[in-house]
Amino acid sequence: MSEAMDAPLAVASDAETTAAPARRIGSVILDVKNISLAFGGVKALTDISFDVREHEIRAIIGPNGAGKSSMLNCINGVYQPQQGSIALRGQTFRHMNSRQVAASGVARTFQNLALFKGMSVLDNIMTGRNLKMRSNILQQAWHWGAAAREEAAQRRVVEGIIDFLEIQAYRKTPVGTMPYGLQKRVDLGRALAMEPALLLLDEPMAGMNVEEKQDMCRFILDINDEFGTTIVLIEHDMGVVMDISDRVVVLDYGRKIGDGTPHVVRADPNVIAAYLGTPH
Amino acid sequence: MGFFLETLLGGLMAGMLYSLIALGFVLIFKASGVFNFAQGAMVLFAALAMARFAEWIPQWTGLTHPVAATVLAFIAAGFVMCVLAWVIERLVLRHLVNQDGATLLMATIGISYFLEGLGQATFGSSVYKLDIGMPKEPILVFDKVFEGGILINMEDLYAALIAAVLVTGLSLFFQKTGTGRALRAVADDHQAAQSVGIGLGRIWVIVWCVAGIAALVAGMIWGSKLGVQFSLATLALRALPVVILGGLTSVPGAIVGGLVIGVGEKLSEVYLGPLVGGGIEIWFAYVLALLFLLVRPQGLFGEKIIDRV
Amino acid sequence: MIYRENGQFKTSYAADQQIFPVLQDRIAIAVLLAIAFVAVPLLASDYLLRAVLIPFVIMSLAAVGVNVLIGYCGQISLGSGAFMAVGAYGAYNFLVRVPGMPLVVALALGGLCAMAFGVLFGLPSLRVKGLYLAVATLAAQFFADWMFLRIKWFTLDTPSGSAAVSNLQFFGLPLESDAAKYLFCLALLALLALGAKNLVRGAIGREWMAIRDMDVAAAVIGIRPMYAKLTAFAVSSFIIGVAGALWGFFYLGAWEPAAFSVDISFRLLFVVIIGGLGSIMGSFFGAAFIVVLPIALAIVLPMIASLLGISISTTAISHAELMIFGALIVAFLIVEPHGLARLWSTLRLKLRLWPFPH
Amino acid sequence: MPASTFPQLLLEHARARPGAAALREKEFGIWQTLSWRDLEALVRALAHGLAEAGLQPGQHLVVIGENRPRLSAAMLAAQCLGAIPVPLYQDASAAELAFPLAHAEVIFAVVEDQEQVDKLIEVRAQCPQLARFWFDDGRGLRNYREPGLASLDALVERGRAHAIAHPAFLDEKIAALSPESVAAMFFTSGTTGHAKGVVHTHRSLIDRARAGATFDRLTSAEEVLAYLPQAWIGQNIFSYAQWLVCGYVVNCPESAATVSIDLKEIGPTYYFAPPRVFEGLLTSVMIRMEDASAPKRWLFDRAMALARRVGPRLMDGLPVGAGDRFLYALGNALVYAPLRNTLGLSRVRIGYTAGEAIGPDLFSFYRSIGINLKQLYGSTETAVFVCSQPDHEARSDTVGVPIEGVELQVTESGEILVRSPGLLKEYYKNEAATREVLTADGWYRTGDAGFLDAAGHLKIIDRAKDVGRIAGGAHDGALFAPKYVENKLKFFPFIKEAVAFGDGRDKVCAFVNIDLEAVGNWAEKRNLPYGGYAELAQKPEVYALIQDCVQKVNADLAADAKLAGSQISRFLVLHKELDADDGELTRTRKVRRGHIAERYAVLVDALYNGKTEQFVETPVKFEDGRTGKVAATLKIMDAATYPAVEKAA
Repeated sequence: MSEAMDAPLAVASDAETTAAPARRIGSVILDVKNISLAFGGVKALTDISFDVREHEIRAIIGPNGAGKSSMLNCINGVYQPQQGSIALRGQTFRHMNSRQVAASGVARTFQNLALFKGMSVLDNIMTGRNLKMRSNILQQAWHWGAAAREEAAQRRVVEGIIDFLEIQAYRKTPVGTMPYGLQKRVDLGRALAMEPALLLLDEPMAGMNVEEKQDMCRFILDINDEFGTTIVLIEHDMGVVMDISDRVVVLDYGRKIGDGTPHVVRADPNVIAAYLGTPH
Repeated sequence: MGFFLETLLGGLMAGMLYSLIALGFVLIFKASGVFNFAQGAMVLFAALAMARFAEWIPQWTGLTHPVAATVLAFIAAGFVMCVLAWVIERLVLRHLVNQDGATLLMATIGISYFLEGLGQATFGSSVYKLDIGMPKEPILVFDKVFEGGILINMEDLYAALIAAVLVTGLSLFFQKTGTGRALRAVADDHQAAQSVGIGLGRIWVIVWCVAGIAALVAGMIWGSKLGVQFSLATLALRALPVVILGGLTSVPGAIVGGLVIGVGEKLSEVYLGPLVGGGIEIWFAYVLALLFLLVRPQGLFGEKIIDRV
Repeated sequence: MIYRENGQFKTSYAADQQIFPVLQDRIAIAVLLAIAFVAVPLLASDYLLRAVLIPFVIMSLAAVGVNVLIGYCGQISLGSGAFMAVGAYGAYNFLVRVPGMPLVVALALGGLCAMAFGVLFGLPSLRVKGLYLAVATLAAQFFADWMFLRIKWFTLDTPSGSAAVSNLQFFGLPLESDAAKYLFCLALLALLALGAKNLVRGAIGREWMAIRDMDVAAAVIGIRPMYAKLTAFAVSSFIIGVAGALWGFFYLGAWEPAAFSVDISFRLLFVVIIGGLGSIMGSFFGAAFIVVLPIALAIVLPMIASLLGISISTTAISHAELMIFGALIVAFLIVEPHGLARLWSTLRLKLRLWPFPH
Repeated sequence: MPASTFPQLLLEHARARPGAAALREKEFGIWQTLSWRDLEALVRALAHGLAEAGLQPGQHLVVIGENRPRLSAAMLAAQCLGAIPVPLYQDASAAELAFPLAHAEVIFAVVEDQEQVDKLIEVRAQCPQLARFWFDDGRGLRNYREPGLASLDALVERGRAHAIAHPAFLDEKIAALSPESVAAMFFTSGTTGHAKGVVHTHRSLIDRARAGATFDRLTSAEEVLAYLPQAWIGQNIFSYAQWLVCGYVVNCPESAATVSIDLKEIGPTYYFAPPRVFEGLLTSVMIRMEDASAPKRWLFDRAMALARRVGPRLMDGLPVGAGDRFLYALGNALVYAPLRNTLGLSRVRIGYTAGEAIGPDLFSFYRSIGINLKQLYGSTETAVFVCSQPDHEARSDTVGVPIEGVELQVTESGEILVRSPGLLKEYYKNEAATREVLTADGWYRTGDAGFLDAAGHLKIIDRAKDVGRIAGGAHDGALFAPKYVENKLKFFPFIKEAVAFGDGRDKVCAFVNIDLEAVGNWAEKRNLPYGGYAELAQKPEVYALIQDCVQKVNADLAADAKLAGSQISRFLVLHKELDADDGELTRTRKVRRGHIAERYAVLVDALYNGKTEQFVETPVKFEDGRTGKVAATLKIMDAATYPAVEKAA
């Protein structure tokens, strides 16, 4: 099983010797300071500040239209906030484009699936490895050694993810034809393929049935646990998030109205007000 | 000096025609999101129809009055264009609702091929003379103001005037009338439009008719100048940069763009052409538009496009 | 039905990722190549070679190029004719100006010229999308038309910008006979098509498709739109350029700028639409279609006409051809936007699942 | 002298053909291959590891999980040390595991993954002696801090170290092994009572494996897909004993979800499955064909009609007209061969169905499309191979001729006795049970009722104890063979399981389990809305459908005077699927009639005292181990029976 042995993602599975590197909350990895964002006149975010610590699961919740997605888009460089700064592992940046953010180890999934419809599950996840690919266009054209080897090596990593997300049976199906719940997994897989230090999940459970939600929760916890990935996830319904996240930020109308551990937040009157005030 | 003004004027007059064609593009794009590549073919088709009807109607009806014949021919051709619009909506557009722009564009290229074929098959493919009684001899004006004066080609002037009238008419129709507003509603949001009970199909037929008439007029004018022939189809391609320049969704854009391109072409041809071997008006407009795109992708008056995730 | 896939299991990624993983397909392709390279040159008549096969082969090559850009990277281009022209005149100039310039090198250099030209006119794609881009590429077309007509230097100051090549040879072997020309073009086609296939199934291909399918998401996972789009333009226009050179050298022999007018751009667009956007194989289907249809019509229409007891002129036939092309484009866009290639793959799938429907 | 223990067989292959593939596992998208050389190395490392961990000769090593190369290797490793591998069912609940673990005083276990680990941790309380266990796949186990828990990787590492320290150790151990020493123990789920540990020696298993191999001329070129539980001796013989005897390749599927895909890819040459698998396959074929276009359906139906007529005869090498031969060849090109391909059975040279009797039509379907499907007869206690059908003599109603080394005799009561080198050594720690089945002069009581027919083929009617008699009523004293009846019912794609009652009663009545997939599909075709299994089961339309099936069966039974009495006069459709977790089926999915009769006593009574419907409430166990109750009111329906047809003798 030569090929099976050298997997970057393959879980080091000796429970006796591993001193659980995961789940030990570390230092601040992402620090968002006084972010404000506006489209034309419309203010999407006003003076938002919060931080994310290494290996933690950080939830950003809030009613629909609270500015959650905008926040995410600021963090990974899709939008450029007008004010404020975002520090990633200590280094501050105002204007970083998506690629630079991606290159510095931030991956994300999308609320309304942004998969590459025309491609298979395998290829979709493979795109997540492109940053890691080095062979030049000529080598690829003639499938010369380097390119071929690289392709196989990356495929191996991607297979690790497919195995992890339990979608082996769909490997070569075009994503467009798959059930919604599974497409969400592929979206997650594509992000995982980047081996991110920080993983942003935009409403990972939106539009899922209970069973699918449970699966997704399991995957999120496993990712955080197996790979020690820091996770920032957005959800608009509190229930699911509270169980799996370490700390929660609550947004409403683009402002931060709460921040803390789930039970603290749950008790916060402002939060309760915001939620009672908005229909679900 | 006089020569410059002359060129400028010529450019403006040519530009009016471009504006007319461009307006056709804009109307259709606004209302149906279709970038109608077939506009050129429609010009050719309309011109052919017009020319031939003008020739046939006297034979059929035996009426000799030239003006009446021309008018009848115009009406007949206009009718044909409307039927065409209806057929296109029926057979093509309604099957491609909610397709992306690229697909629709390619579809219209298909349509334009079809029209070129059909037009020449039914109306013949040789060069036809089309006389709508526009004065041919130029007149000299401002010869008092500075020596040499300015030579104005009356035909162009009339052409420009007709075009101008039509353009203003269309813009008014588009901005003021109920149907016009309906068109704009559709343009802004198909679903919404349908929900308030504006029939997409009907709207589309209307805009295509309007575009057809615009094409007819343009074809008629060009036809009477250059004779009705295949090259009219490509002539209309020259109006494309106008749309790019003016912005696909903007009526004023189409007008301004048309004038700019018209003038630009003439000036460049006259002052730049000799330096590089002439004939540059074919591409100059395009390159102009292209450079402009790099600066302002949505055109002079087009709305900004924002990607949402 | 003909497929027997039991026991065709893969023990390595190389085996699993090969272009034709299924044995029966590999056999079919091998047979096809054998026919194309051996049987055809031996059996085909000169007329067949000259009027059908050579244009088919070259059109296929051009279509592969166009497909890379439009089908895989989703950038609409109406400037293919221009790229062909640049390729043709580029190769022509290198061939006649540089003494002792080998044909293959000249072709490659022609391709590189086209590549440069393509990248230049591809720049707008960084700012504009879809329709605007389509029009932008038209600029390339008209500019090229003008350039080769008016700038005499390119055409060695021949009147009307006509160019002609003669006694071409490939490392000493004369490429005079139609069979020789056919084989030469076919070899190039095979080579470049393989290259293109490898690209589209590799990392860069995935980047192109990612940009095509969902550019925002692509950017977020670290794909540079600029790099992806420009490489697509480069690869595409290189291949189209070579095809253009072949078209001039081996199909036309002597040509004028008009040979690469906007009309050919449109025809290439049809080829990829009818053949199938985003499919290398589709390019071949489309090319075959566009080459064979006119000939077929020229034969069939008069028959029909004579049956109806009317005589039909050649111009009428050309008009009918236009109409049929037009109608087909629309029909394909409505009924099967993925073209013949999709029809083929559905058929293949059915054969693999036979007797089951799905 | 040929190798006489499994470890020796392994070494022999590793010596003779080191590079050849021994095991393949589909993992990470491709078939990762393990050569005999690799396998030997792995086994040695594991053996050393286990030895160092303290596994002693005669001790048991429990193995739980799907078919995985490293689990097979672990079994070999245990055998190297003279210890006894005990494969258990991976879908058994923790509670069910408790008994064997305690009974066999298990100290060491090797399991597949988190799921199994959790179960072991759960039962540790009941089995304190369970000291150490290792897992193959560490997913989710990263943070387990369970004493004695470690990964196989770790075990292999320690083993390698130990091997360096004690180079000669293992080979001595292997040399010391005697063929008579115990090779493995299998727990028979047993249709009643506690499971019994069936003890087999190297000799018994290898002898039977060889006998079977020579009977079917198996070679080292065979491909086998191991997709059934190792704990089932069938699977174990095919993908372990015969694997080592013949040295062919055993392939492990990627996951339970991909078995059918993997089957297509591998295309096994030597295939075996219990009838239910073939049933499922056929059902899916029929369902998929229902959506086919009319001409295709027509072609398919014509081809199948032809196949039914000629196929079996061709298979049995009987004379067939030239015309039919030609048509069949045509049908083969157009339908049979492609069908075999899509089923993944193109390359099957020898196919076996075992474990249960198979419906005649089901059986002949596969033979008719050119798959050499045969039956064999045997049990855990006989190391499978007792009788087997020669290639051209396959019948659905017999189980073939006694094979090499087997003696048969039938007692006057009709029970079959077997004597062969493959008989069990004993039931583990169960003298009484052993004495029950093994006679002093070495005969084994199969507990099956049957007889050798004229052609010398063994014919099984039913379990000896289940064969009953009708008491009173029209068919007083008539023979009642419940299994026979149930099988006839179960052949219909719509019927998943059936339980027939009638011994000592005046008529035969039956429970029926509908097949959700088949009936569901049927319902959608007629757009009948239904909320779930229970609701669908009670639809009058469904009852009508099932009634039709039952009456077809009755007509069949009536055709045979001896069995006419077994016709079903009343039936009901159960509201829940019979489930092993509720003890209604054995792990090999045999119905536990007695248990069901108790569990659903109210229903049985209702059937016999003429009620037309009956309320019932049953406790059920859910997948996650929770328990709950399901209640429903079930309709009861009559079915027409037919007078026995007297055969013109």
